[in-house]
Amino acid sequence: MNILVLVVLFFVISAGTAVVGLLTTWIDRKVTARVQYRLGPPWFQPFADVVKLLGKETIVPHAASKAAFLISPLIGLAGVSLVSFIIWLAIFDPTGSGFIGDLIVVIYLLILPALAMIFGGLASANPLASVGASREMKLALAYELPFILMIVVVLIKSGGTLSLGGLISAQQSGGVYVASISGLLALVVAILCTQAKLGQVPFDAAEAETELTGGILIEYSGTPLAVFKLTRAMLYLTVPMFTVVLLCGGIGSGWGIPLGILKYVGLLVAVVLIRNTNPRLRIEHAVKFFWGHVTAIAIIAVALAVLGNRLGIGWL
Amino acid sequence: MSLKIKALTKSPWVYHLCAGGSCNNCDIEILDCLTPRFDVERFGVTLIGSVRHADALLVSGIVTKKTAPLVKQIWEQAPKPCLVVAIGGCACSQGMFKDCYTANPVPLDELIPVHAYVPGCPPKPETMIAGIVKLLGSLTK
Amino acid sequence: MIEDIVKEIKKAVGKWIKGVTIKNSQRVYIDIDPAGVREVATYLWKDRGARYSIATAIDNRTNFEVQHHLSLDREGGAMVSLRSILDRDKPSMPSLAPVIKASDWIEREMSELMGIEFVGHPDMRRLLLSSEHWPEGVYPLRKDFKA
Amino acid sequence: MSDRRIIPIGPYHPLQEEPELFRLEVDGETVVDLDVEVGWNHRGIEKLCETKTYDQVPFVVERICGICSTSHPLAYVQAVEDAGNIEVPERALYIRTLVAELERLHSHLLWVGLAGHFLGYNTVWMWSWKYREPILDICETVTGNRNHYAMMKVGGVRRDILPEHVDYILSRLPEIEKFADLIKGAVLDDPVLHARLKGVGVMTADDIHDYGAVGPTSRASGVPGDVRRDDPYAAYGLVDWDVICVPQGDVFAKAVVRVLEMYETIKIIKGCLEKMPAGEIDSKPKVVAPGEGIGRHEAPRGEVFHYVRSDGTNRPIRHKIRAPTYVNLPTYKTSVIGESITDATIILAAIDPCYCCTERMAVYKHKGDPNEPIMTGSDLVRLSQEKTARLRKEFGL
Repeated sequence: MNILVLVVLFFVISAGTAVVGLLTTWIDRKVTARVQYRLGPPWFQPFADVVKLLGKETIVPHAASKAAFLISPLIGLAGVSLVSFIIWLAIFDPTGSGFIGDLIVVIYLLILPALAMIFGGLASANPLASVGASREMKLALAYELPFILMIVVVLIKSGGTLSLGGLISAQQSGGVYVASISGLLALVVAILCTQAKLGQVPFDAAEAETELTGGILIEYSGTPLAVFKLTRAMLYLTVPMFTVVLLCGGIGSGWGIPLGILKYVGLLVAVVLIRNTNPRLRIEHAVKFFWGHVTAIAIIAVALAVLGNRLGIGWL
Repeated sequence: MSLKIKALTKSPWVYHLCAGGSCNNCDIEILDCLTPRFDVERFGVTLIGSVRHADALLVSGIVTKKTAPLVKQIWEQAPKPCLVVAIGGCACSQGMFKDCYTANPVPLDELIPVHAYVPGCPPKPETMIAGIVKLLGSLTK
Repeated sequence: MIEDIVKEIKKAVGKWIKGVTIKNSQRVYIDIDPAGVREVATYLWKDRGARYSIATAIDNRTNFEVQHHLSLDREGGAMVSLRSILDRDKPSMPSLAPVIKASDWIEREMSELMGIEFVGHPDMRRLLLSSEHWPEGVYPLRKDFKA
Repeated sequence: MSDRRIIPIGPYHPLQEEPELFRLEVDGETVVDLDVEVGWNHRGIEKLCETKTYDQVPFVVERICGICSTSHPLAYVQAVEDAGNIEVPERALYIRTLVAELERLHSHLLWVGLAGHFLGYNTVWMWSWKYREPILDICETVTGNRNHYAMMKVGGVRRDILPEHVDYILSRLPEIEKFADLIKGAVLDDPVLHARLKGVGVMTADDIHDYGAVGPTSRASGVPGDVRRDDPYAAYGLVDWDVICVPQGDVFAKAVVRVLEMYETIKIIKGCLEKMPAGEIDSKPKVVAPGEGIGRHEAPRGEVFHYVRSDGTNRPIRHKIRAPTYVNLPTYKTSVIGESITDATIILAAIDPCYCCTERMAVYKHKGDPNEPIMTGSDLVRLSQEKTARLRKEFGL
């Protein structure tokens, strides 16, 4: 593949992710509204929101550090775009020869949106945003540990393959990892981390989108706010998709595609359901929750995976 | 009609600002607009908490001497284009509190620009929705 | 019924009482000496268990009048108003706040809006609307106030 | 190590419809002092009323507060009737009671919704406001407006209740009863709410007496004060109902009082519709004789007090207004101090504060210096919601 094709592909895939991501945020809002006896917004609502924000004035607060304030959202967007590009490429072309990125790259890039939010929040020089940023930081520290452990489970199962395409091929030929106890536990961990990475209830202490004030984003307006919203929407698609790749063998091809989409939708439904049936968790409790329960589950999963590998028992 | 305006009419985020002297009824009717019977989220209207995200300020109540500087400051913090809707008789014309000794000598629409008036005491939620729809309609002309 | 209660009140704190008007079975106005307001109110509030409802300050142009309204919730719900007449030039009377916490805010309010001094109030901070718009000595509820 | 900090809430905060400023002084997790600055909403209505005629004043006092918009005019007209010894036809008394109770019903539902929101149950908020609509429909049908009813006038009421209104009211009441059953079952039996609200913000009967607190705030502390029964007016002495009073004094008790009161209110409405006699609705008084009068009404939040002095002209020479929040608000000092900040919001919300009522008069200056905010009102609400979440988890829900 030459560079030009790659660049074009990158933009097409990023745009596609953004569109589908925005649609999924709509599903989320619609489900919430139906639970509350309301009709909810029309399907194009997230698009209208983003386009509208692009046309608004961008205000940089006096006390804010201007460069950091404006660059932060772009860092987040760049991170999530690259991740989605890598993941989609792996899904569509698992055996592709060109090296674009492996598991390690994805893990790093997925931290970028959270970092961007933290920088943005700190740069806006608003006490509320600072509180939000410090919470986001704590939360990121909290969920990264089990998240990495979850990936370790995948690595043990795959025999150390770091290539996403390799993981997909291996699962498509040798059965999905989730069809084992350790894989199932890893999936639970993955869903909870997804919830936190998406900043969804119960782990939305940092942003508190439903809580009206918006925390970190309180000082953002216009285009940078739109970029943050877009980043969030793309994460909505990308993070669950990453889990699908890691544990459920990707989307597949031909007749496998509807099934693959179903996998993603299943994960999304889990996320939306958790969001709608739980009140917000205090940040300390979120940290304790991730370092305690979730990490414990992840460690058990790792142990089982190692045991399964040693003894050659597939279902462990 | 530009895309920018079109998007604005489809996604007006509103910030609710009680200017001070009010009986609170307009404020409650504004909240009522969000609840199941009226559900303005159908039209993309969302009540937001940061004035930086606002496309429209819904102002209720008379401006008192004490709140006048705050009201002006909040208007200045809003990103433009931003619309101001005066909700209820007090915000439109100072209503019956015009002669109060705490009323700001300058009414709301001389303090900050007001783009639409929704009269009523309090205006019914339907009236508010109609007022906002009319205001948005006037943008697209 | 109400006459009996008035009799008992007279017996307990009669030295401060200047006159009694029983308007009907639920409304009694007792004219008292402002100096004794604390004793009379404490008797009603503490010994008889009356609820301190509120106080009203009235500008009669020739003098000021403060009425403390106490509700005899446990004895038929009659409203007893203790009427104190104050000097027009320098209105001042003892504060009830050290005894009855409920009178804290209303005394501050009366002092702010009517310019009546309450001697012995523990927390008489300047509390007119905002000091920017309301200079000392301007009392909006007085009859001679012009906006 | 002392970790003292000041948390300002307001003056503009998205969760409060009105501007007000609280300053919580916090040591670690515990509230050590509290100050409230009101006055943003002060309009000087008492002065304004002195410039209006007796028939104009009800419209002014109606607009003291949008939720107590029948309570103030009702207390006012009673004060004028007391001052001028004006008779009121019996049918008018029943209509007054009916409208006042409809208002109590929608006010309590509003509180249930907001309390649900503070506790992190947004669905409760949406649902209870959904069921508030039938009551507003009834009000609109009967009085012509959803909120400001303009029913009260000196000597009677302005509009009659027509026979078709009676049928309409009776046809809509079951919806509200159904919802009251739902809350009673789902909310009051919820173990999480028990753990969350019981023993929180306790006020003893002595505190109530000290601060002169009224309404559900006092009835939840075992003080059975209710003007409707202590000093019967309108038709409250003529229909059958009970005062709800529970002894615990905590936030949960206040919720219980309000939910159970909804049943009593429905009972009063039905009683009024049943017993309402035919006849005049207005005695059409021509003058108000010189004198002074006191009018009281048990508003949804407690006793509303109006004092009117007449000198025989067509306007009052003094009109004193005291709203229930004015005496309920200072009880924050006993109920919030010493409690955890996670519980502060719900305790503050538990008295169902109504600042527009209070602020027609009161101003409280803060003494704390305006430190930079470390936490905000929304944080407090969040803390409150998080505590619910924690308890839900403990209870395995």
